Amino acid sequence: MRALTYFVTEAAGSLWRGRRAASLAILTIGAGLFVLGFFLIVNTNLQRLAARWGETAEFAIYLRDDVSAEQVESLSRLVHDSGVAARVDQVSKDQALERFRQDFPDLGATAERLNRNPFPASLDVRLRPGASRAEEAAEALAGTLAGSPGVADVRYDRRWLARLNGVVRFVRTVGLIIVGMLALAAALTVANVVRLAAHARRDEIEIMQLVGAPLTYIRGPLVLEGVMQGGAGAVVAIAALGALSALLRARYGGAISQVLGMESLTFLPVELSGILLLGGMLLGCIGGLMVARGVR
Amino acid sequence: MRALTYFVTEAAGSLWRGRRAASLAILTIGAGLFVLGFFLIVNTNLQRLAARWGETAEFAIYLRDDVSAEQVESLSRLVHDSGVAARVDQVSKDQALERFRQDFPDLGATAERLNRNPFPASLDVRLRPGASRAEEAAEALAGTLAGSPGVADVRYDRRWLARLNGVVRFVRTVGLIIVGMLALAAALTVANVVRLAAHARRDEIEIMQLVGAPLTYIRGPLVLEGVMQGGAGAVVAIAALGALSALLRARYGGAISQVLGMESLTFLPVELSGILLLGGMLLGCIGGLMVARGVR
Amino acid sequence: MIEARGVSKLYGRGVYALQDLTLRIDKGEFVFLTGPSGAGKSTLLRLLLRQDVPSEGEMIVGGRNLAALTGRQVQSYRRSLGFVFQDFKLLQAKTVLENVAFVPRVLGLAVAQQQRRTFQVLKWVGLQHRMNAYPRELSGGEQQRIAIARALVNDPVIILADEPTGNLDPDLSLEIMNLLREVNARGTTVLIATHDRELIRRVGRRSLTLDHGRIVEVS
Amino acid sequence: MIEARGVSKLYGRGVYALQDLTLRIDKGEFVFLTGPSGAGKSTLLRLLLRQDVPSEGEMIVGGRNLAALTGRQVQSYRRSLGFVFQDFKLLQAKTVLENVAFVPRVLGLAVAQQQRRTFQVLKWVGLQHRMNAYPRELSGGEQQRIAIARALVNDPVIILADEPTGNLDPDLSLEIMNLLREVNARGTTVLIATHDRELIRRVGRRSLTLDHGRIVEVS
Ligand SMILES: Nc1ncnc2c1ncn2[C@@H]1O[C@H](COP(=O)(O)OP(=O)(O)OP(=O)(O)O)[C@@H](O)[C@H]1O
Ligand SMILES: Nc1ncnc2c1ncn2[C@@H]1O[C@H](COP(=O)(O)OP(=O)(O)OP(=O)(O)O)[C@@H](O)[C@H]1O
Ligand SMILES: [Mg+2]
Ligand SMILES: [Mg+2]
Repeated sequence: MRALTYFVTEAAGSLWRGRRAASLAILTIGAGLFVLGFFLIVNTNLQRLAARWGETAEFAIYLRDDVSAEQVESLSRLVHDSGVAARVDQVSKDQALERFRQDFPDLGATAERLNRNPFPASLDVRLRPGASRAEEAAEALAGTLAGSPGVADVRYDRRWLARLNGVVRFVRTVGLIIVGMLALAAALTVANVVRLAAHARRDEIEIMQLVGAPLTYIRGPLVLEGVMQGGAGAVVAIAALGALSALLRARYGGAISQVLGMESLTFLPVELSGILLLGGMLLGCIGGLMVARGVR
Repeated sequence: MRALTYFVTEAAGSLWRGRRAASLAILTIGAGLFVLGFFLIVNTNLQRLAARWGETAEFAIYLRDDVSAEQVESLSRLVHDSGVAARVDQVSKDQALERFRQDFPDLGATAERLNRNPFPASLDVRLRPGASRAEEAAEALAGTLAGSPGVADVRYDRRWLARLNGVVRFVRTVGLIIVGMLALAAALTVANVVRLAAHARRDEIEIMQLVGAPLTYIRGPLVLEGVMQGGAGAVVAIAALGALSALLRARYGGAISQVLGMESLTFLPVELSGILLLGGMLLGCIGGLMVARGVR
Repeated sequence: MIEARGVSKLYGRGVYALQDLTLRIDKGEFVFLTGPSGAGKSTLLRLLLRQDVPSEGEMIVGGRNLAALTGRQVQSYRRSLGFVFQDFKLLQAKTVLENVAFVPRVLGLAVAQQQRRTFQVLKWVGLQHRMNAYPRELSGGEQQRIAIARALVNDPVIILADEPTGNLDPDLSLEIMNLLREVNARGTTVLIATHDRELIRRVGRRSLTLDHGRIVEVS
Repeated sequence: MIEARGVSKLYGRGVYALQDLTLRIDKGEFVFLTGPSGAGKSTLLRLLLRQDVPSEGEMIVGGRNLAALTGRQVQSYRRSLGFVFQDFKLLQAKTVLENVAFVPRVLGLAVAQQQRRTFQVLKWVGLQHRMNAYPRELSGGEQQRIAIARALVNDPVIILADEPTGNLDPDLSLEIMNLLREVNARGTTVLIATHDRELIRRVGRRSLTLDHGRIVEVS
């Protein structure tokens, strides 16, 4: 207990005495962790985005104008049985026209002037998200359907999905590298900073050694100082991320959601804050230990 | 000249004496600049990717089976006149079937069994990349075409394009924030490190002041030390980026290009190396100046 | 209490700081160590603090061979010593009070005990009125007295002092010596390195004169 | 050369380190400053080095009021001084040679000149054989001589020395004094703060005795 009190007061006192250096340090760590956290948020959102887009990937079966109700029925059953579909919507010629009017409101007049409805009826299939081997199954289905009676054309967003998956894979790889490097940089920064603190206290450490102070008393405050700085840096990062999130949500939240088709972007989940805080303290601890180990 | 020699030997000597701290510092700066550079590379490639994908965005006009040659001709002219098209390819029903066979080779058998060709002929329009207001113009064209005689359906990758543009905008914003924070973190790191150096030399600085050494002699080595560390950090970052690029190119170059549809990914352009090197030295200089200014 | 048996200390390139030194100081003695600059006084004290070990021979303190102590034993051994450094080694960032209280503090003593001892020794050296000053706000002599106070604060069994009056005027030097004699009268062994022959004469205790690492005179 | 006119130096809370001090030291003089610990000797020297300015009164050196100097003028003024600090202020990371050569180096002298002077002063203080050692490898007295050598290396107009013989034995102290007398004989003004009354008696020059910030005796 007495030792702990000593550690805490010493570490806090040392931080206070070197408050300029310490704030610089905390800011540095904060900046590093901010970027880390920011990247994690972006990554999470990109992954969610990719998942969403994957869900909304469509598989449209355009029907001939002369299709019969039974043909539609059997096509529908075919799709259901294939297991790749989450939902099948039947879109009539009129609904297709209406949809066009909504999608291109400026062209409403043009649509009015049409002497006959040029849009085909269709079955819009929403693919089941994450079904295993969904891509291959969808391809097979597309082939079967294309040859079925009553079908004018099959459209499948295949190229886009492949690209999307490519991007997600790319971002994930990149993310791992960036996160790793940032964690390294943050640890090095903390080590640097604690080193600075140890350097500032080397006279103290020398005297402690010469009067026979226990090693724990020498090393404890150094490690704790690292932990405190790392924690403070994390708090700075979390606060900055929170502020940025609030700002982005307020300014662009609606627009982004619309454009990207996500109802809610994740900004700063509690778990991330916890991870950042613990991570910062862990980094600080590592940095502190690195320096403390040098003190024999 | 004498002063310069003094600066260089002092700064180099100081770095050598504190080589453990200096290497830690250089590594930290290197890690920061590495992430910065890495991010810039990723950003560049994403932007290029977006541009490419924008180019390959398609606009397909499906033709009714009973379309006449004159109608095709006038549709083609309409597209050309709109100015949004880079190229228009005419695809006959047979070519469409052939394309299906190629896209879905596993389904070749199915296609063989078709009693009649279900695929419509089409005009495939490749949009002109970067045409101003291309999106609106393409929409207007889509409206016009949809009502023209002989057209069964108009397909326009509108949703995907909007999404793509959204992603690119998002990445660019994120990129600016990340780059800014990383630059800040790197500058703080350098300042920290130079501060450490200044701290280690405070006795020296005190004596210099007490014997009446010119201010330039006191500050010069500090600034130069910052510049040297920043430069060394940049070199580390560039080397790491180079190594990573070589690795990625060798391992995944082909695969990524295929998936993302880019012939060549940009890895480490010379300009970026130059920017990183100059940036590192500038950051070091700023850090050094921050500390040197504190020396009255 | 303190015994050196054929102790030599060799620094690189054949520089002998101590050469085949044999001496014996009994418990409760008060001994001066003198000799010209570079004679090896500080080196001998450094060996006694176990900052270094002899190149040859043995240093025995309280029956234990210092060279054979483990890290933990060195710590507990040092806790039984009070040391006044030739260059004071005061902490510039701490006040006088904190400097002195630092020792009982890092040795994990109870707070009440820390304070009692600290005030006591500050009063002994006559600096309780400057206890909230920082070392750089003190004159050289005042700093020296703080260094002495710090060596006394932990109630050591042995006091080793390297030039404890180098920055003090003759009157103050004698005062400090009287203080150390008092401490000595209560059973603490005292070993003081000094150039001040006048002081040795006035205090009138046993003195060992070193030169070139050898004892050249005992009086 | 050096003139103090009604100089007082007040540190916080009404502590007068110097009080209405008036003195005059002519060019080429050799003067001792003495007095008990805390009398204000170091404070007076610090004012002369222009590390600080008087709270009241004026310090005039070479006809210039030190308090009125600009930053650049302070630099050039200090270049004309040689100072021996009570706590040496040697650079631990540099060798003896580098420590001494540091001064001409940072003042931008030519390399040949740096080396010539450095070797010369190291020989004067009798430490040329230790020139590649680091300060921590030197005894206290050896470090003190390095500090003196550094003060002499720049051929100063005035030498200010704070307790330059505190760590030296009487013989060596006298040697150093003889060296400073030599330097003084070539026209350099010398002002030395010391407790060592015996030394002052032996050197036999003018001495000013301070106590509680006032001159109490001139002899
Ligand atoms: N770490 C070291 N490395 C090399 N030589 C050293 C070291 N420490 C001391 N010496 C040398 O050993 C000799 C004795 O040094 P010591 O410090 O014991 O002398 P001293 O009697 O205390 O002298 P002083 O009265 O001047 O303090 C000196 O010549 C010194 O230069
Ligand atoms: N920066 C400061 N702040 C407050 N008080 C100070 C400061 N510097 C010196 N003093 C006080 O002023 C008085 C004179 O100090 P000074 O260092 O001039 O004494 P001195 O004559 O050199 O003594 P010594 O012989 O012990 O070195 C002392 O009481 C000291 O505590
Ligand atoms: Mg000594
Ligand atoms: Mg003094």
